Amino acid sequence: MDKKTFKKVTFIIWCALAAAIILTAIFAPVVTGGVDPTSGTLTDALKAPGQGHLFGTDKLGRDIFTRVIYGARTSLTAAFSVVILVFCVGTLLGILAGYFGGIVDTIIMRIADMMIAFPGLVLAIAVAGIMGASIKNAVIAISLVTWTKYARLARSLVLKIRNRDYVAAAIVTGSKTPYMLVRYMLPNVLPTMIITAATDIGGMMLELAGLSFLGFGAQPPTPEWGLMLNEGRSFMQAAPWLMIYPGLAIFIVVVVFNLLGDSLRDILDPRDE
Amino acid sequence: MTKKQLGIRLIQMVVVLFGISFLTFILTYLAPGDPVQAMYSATGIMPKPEVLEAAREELGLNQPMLIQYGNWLTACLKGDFGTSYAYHKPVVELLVTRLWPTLKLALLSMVLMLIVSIPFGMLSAVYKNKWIDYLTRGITFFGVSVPNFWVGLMLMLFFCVKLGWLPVVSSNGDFKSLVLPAVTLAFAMSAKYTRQVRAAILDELNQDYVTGARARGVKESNILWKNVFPNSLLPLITMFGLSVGALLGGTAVVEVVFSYPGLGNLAVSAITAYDYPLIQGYVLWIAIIYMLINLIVDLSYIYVDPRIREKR
Amino acid sequence: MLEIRDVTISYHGMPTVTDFSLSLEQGQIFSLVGESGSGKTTVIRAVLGLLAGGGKVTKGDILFEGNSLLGNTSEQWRALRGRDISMIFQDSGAMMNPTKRIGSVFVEYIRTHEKNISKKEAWNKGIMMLERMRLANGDNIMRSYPFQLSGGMRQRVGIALAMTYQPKLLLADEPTSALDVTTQAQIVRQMMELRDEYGTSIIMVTHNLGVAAYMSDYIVVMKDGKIEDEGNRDVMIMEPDNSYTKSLLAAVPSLGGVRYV
Amino acid sequence: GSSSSSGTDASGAADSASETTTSDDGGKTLTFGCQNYGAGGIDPAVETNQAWNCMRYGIGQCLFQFDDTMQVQPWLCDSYEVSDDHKTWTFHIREGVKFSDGCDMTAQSVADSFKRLFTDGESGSSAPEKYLEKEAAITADDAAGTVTIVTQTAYPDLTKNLAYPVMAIVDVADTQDYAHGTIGTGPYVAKEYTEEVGYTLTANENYWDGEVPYDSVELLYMGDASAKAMALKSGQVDLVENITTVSDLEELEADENYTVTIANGVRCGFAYINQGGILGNKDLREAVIQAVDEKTMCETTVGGLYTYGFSVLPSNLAYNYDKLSNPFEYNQEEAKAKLDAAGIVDSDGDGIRELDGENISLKFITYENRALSTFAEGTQQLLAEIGIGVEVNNMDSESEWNEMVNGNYDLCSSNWTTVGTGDPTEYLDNWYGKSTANYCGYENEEYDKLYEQLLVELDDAKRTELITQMQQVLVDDAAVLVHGYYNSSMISSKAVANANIHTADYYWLTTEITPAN
Amino acid sequence: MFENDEMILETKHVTRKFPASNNRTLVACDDINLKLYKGKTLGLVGESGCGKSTFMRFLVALDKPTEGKILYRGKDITKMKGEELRQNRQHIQMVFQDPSGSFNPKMKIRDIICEPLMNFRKIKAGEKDAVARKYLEMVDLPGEFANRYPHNMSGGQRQRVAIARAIALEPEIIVMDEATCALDVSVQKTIIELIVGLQKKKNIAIGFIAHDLGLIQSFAHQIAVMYLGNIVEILPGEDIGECAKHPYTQALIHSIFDVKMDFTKQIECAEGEVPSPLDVPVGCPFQDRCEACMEICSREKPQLIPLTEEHLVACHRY
Ligand SMILES: Nc1ncnc2c1ncn2[C@@H]1O[C@H](COP(=O)(O)OP(=O)(O)OP(=O)(O)O)[C@@H](O)[C@H]1O
Ligand SMILES: Nc1ncnc2c1ncn2[C@@H]1O[C@H](COP(=O)(O)OP(=O)(O)OP(=O)(O)O)[C@@H](O)[C@H]1O
Ligand SMILES: [Mg+2]
Ligand SMILES: [Mg+2]
Repeated sequence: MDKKTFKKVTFIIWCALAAAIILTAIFAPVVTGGVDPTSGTLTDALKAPGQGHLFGTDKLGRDIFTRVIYGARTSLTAAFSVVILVFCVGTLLGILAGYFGGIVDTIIMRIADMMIAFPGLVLAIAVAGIMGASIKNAVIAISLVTWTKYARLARSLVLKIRNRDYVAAAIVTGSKTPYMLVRYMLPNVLPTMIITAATDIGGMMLELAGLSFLGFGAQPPTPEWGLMLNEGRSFMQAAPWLMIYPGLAIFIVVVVFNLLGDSLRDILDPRDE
Repeated sequence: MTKKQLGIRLIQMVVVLFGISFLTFILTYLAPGDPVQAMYSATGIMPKPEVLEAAREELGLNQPMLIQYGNWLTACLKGDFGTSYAYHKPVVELLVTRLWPTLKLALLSMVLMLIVSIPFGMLSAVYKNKWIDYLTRGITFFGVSVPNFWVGLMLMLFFCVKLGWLPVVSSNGDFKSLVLPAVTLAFAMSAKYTRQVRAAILDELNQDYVTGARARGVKESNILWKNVFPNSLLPLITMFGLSVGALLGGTAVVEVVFSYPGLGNLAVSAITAYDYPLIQGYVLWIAIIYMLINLIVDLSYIYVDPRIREKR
Repeated sequence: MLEIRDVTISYHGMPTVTDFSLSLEQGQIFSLVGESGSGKTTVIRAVLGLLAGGGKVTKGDILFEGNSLLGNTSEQWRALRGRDISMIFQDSGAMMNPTKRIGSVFVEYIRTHEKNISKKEAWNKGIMMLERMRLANGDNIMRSYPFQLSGGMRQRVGIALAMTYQPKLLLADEPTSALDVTTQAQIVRQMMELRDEYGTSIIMVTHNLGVAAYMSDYIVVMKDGKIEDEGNRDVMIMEPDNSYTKSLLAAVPSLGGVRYV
Repeated sequence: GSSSSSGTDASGAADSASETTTSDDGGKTLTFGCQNYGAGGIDPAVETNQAWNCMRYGIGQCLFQFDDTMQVQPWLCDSYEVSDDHKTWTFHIREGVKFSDGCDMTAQSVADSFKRLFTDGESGSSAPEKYLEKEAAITADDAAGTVTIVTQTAYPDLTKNLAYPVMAIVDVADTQDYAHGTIGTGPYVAKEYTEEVGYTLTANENYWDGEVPYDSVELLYMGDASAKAMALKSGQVDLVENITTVSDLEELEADENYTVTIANGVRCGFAYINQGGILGNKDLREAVIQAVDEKTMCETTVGGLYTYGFSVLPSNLAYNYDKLSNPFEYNQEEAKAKLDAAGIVDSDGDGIRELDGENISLKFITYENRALSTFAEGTQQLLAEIGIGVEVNNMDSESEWNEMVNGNYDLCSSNWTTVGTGDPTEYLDNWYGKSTANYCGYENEEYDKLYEQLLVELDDAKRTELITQMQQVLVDDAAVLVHGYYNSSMISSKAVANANIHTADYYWLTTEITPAN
Repeated sequence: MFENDEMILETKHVTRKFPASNNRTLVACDDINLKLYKGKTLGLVGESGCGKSTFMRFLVALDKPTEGKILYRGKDITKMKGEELRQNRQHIQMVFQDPSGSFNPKMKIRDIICEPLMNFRKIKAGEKDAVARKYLEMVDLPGEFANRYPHNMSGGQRQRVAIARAIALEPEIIVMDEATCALDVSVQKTIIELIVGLQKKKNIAIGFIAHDLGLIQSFAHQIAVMYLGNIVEILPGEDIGECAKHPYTQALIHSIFDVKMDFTKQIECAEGEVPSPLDVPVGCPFQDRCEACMEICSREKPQLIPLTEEHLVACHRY
């Protein structure tokens, strides 16, 4: 197997795994056999894994397996929302800043500077603190900081080609500005941005879990991994399964998406052209 | 960097800080809840409407938003960030007492991170696609894929509870209590940074001057240590500066896990208590620290890199 | 002195240069010409054992003063490179650490080959070399960074570096193609003086036929990784019989030559 | 290991090894992990929590104290007289008591301390007037060593009120920093305070009642119960209060290296029901109470940390719990039927019932202590089963209090000492229509009438009768969501002896607690 | 000059200044007055960094001069904006130096060639293939190339595509910035032949930049020699070897390596280096390297003066 096919095969494998995760999340009710993640029998509290509860139960007798599976929904939805949001906003602003330069660039980049001077979590905490803790606000908060990264990246990619001859050629041949942005700048930045986005899904998931862990993200009884870890923390020793399974879930999902991003880079990397 | 550039840079910083202050102000201004009410109810009973009104009058909270912002800003410039609702103390005083523990934590974890990531990043780059590279990359992968609070808790379980070597609650902030939070923070960061070090060294190893040095017969070890490594420090310094932001944010989680008495912990409790002046103060402080560090990084970059320093 | 015997060079198993042979005597100047991608750089890099990513000599042998270079240990290579065989590049400036002063590059280089020399002595030796290459104000140059020098100066510093140990063989990979015509003339003149003064043999890679013709004793024309034509300069230029060589020569624009309008 | 019930001596002390923590300078040091209440302040005047801190940390003391049967015993006062109309009280101040700064505690300083409450504590939650009316005339006679208090209303037993932590005697003449440096007469002195970290307490050199067992106490705040357990196990602290994770507590009880003492619950865990909100609807309220399986929660979910009961007063107190009837026993089917009957139904099919066309979403505010948030989440889960939405808002105790005061809730977790003054009067004030402490907006004429009678009734038997009736009113009105009665605990390592939890949860650091050797 | 020919573009006192560090200014073009005639080629030679590209980019409005006017058929294109400018681009096209860098790597040759036509809605999407084939054949490439990507072609082929793109709009002027310098000599020759052929057929005016005097004199009608932002000599293309007067032009001529030269004769070359464009000396810009430098040269900047009608030189010796 030569290098290229090897890369493709690994990419397909990670894609399949990612798809499996996403499908699990979408078909959570099927996977868990219709168990409600937010209800349980109080008398079944803290049952160890086994005995009808694959991953055991938590303090309110809820099935951990069900909650972990449903947790994928919450985590993935939130992480994807962040990534899609920052991807769109960041790419757009970055391209505008890079292409037009001058005052547009200055304004956008100064705002970006401002946002980047807020360490991500700090702003997230501030937003959560002010607008109230919820997964939606956590998404907004993280997006508020993260778009700068995409804007900077898109801008730098645009700047790289902005002065290329082929861009000048396109202008000289009478291309209109929107056409330039869509046909030249966008395709140029997209691969790198997509790679970054794919890699970031894992990172965003970790950040969101961190916020939920602090109590600024998802609120009970939402099945969310960070929150579940927080709940399990009190039972760290007596009922370790409360921490092990959500932790494992985060780990697996983050690993899969990170590797997906990496192998996407391998096959998409513009440097190889 | 000439004095003029430095001046421009400082002005930019001020503009950005100005923006940040405005943003924090707006955020808290828009926040639900009435600060006066919050201030009073913190003491336990509901004051009469006249009292509230009088207090609003006194605090200037009846005025238009921009004037309020102006007042707040002038006070800030004078070093008065207001009084914490929850602690009934000047915000500055609270922040000052928490600053050093957080800096200590941040510094130690940075040192740990550097100690780990630079050698491993270099090994990984020099022995690219050898077993040591795969091993290092595997471990760093693990490092970036587990939540740091989870790592913290596991470390706590093992080193504090099982072995009893270190304190569970790091609230007194001595060295022993610093170790685990720092290790936890350093864990994920080292993983990230090792990858960056590897990339930077590889980048540098692909430069033409390496071929040049080889053509001159210069020893590989000299090429690596005297040329490639110092040069790859330049991009690494920048990344380092940027990672300080993540670090300052990351401290919050770890501080909470270990009950470490730092700024992050303070901020988290300020938020649960809707303590707006404290939140504002915290955000502004972190922004200032972050920007100062990045200014220093830029300055050092400019100092270290002759291409920028000596450009005529 | 240098003999390349039937060498095939491959990148990742793909033969790029095939059956290349060449034999060079003391004090000779050879030129390798041919269109880009024909394998010129590959050949001279192979001589110095510096083939880039995945390049390997898969057949034949390269002998330098009777000894095969292919089996050299890295120790032996180091002793050879920069001492008996030196190389200059298209942009010598890029071949120096951009964050080090020229002086440091010199000192590092000299101390690599002469273990017992002090920094000061190495520095002075560097100045001496620069001045021998007619670079006035050597001390000043030693204190500069590569990016502070103009292209021509950098190229001359590159030559000075390469000539420090009066190597028997100098490999030059398009040393003038990044330069302006006036500077190119200066560098060419200087390289020719090297042979006259030190008896250095030179292999020169260029795609400027004019330069090749002017400088060299012997010209090798390459095409698609093979030698297409070779011969003494005068034969090659005046009475070529290879059609490819002829077409190359015809294509060189010259003053007072063909006019299309 | 050993565990023991309230008051009785912890046998663990006997078998615990001879390990005394000594600090660097050779003195004995105790490390104590506890929850941070009232933002760490120790000023009895401003906030109830701070008053408790002051007493729990062994800094302040009152004229009287409660024993483990909640009977009043003399403390800083050695004898007293009361007039027949219960309006003139004369207290003889114990001689030889000194404040920790070395000043004598005189009758005058006691009087000043009381008077300060009314000036400094005016706007705070301490509400000193709950224990002693503002109009009372307080006079001191230093020569006789007496303080005389003349009240306008008759107090059944003022000594109980004066035993309440808010009434701690502090050195008004010399205290500079009430927030963190209140000077009292207790065995320990607040030396150093670090925000969110805790206190360094040192022995009071001038302590009047024998020797202080520890030279210093490191008091460390630990918010989270499992952190307390881990800190104890790791040896970081020797003593902690109230570990509220059952699993941890059970494990520690089983471990011979630790001593666990548990007090009979006089605390009641319950949720205020905000009458001003949607729960003003009585049918809904009843259904809510009926749908929540408090018994299982007490016994299983919080693992016996609470004793189940449906009235606001604990079943083990002498207030006729047995004679009360509970019309709203746990029964989800009945609850559903009741809602259906009241027209509170889920008409849009989203699984949540509507009231006045809007989905019911109760705001349940709670805080992470004594398993209260677990009750909240359990309630949320159980109410979901009958189609009532609950949004649980978990905050710190400060904010929760603020939200409660602002009336910004439907259900609000609380955990009260029911007989704070040896008597539930003050506690029952929470539902008295005219009370400033009535944060739930509950109003019931009958209840108010009974309460007003209680305030002036001096006869014990009649008082009990009134209290019984009042309990039944609250139960019938579905006025409170009672979880159960909390059993406080104190857990120590073998380095510490006699670390008992007292029934009245005001006394944590006492001179009883000594090094094991 | 070229009386019979129609002048279509004229630059008047075009100057371009770039702000540089330390409050200095870099004068990339200094008071340049040149004319382009219908169907004729203007060659611009000079050393690297002397301002050739900067000047040529003005003609296609990729940049604007800080001073001066550029009149295309009487209209000042430096004043044009927006749609007017875009419409004007139909008349002036450009071919870039690097054949690998002047195409969007993600576009097929067909789309590249048709892009200008599509931009001005001259053809419909359905006609693309036929049009692309037509133009490919015009530059001697097989029509099948329309389906290729630029990276599947050699440098010479790409440069042909670039020319095809430039002529697609039937412009009056094409600017070529070192359009052949990245190519091998044999390829260069065919490209030049192609250009000349097209010029004759379509009567296009060409502005051509080159380093190589030998190359430029082979097809330029008029040659302008530039040094440090200044035009030092303008002369007819034919007999540059004989009639070049300016010492810099002569130095350029002498530095040329040629296969027909006398190999025994030492090559002559101007000593020294081109000064940095930031430190252009007062007076004649070439004074430092000039063997015939006079006292006046360091004081006064020589103006372009006509020697003959078609030959102007800026040197105090004339
Ligand atoms: N590192 C490498 N890996 C794979 N192929 C290579 C590598 N370096 C060069 N080649 C290929 O080998 C061939 C010869 O390249 P080489 O650089 O020797 O040509 P050249 O004659 O020097 O060309 P130029 O005039 O452009 O410098 C080219 O086709 C090139 O693509
Ligand atoms: N955007 C710019 N900002 C600052 N300086 C510039 C800019 N563009 C060009 N210059 C400077 O203007 C001078 C002329 O540049 P130009 O590209 O026109 O030279 P050139 O004659 O085309 O050189 P070459 O033959 O290398 O292409 C150079 O010194 C260059 O550094
Ligand atoms: Mg080459
Ligand atoms: Mg140019």
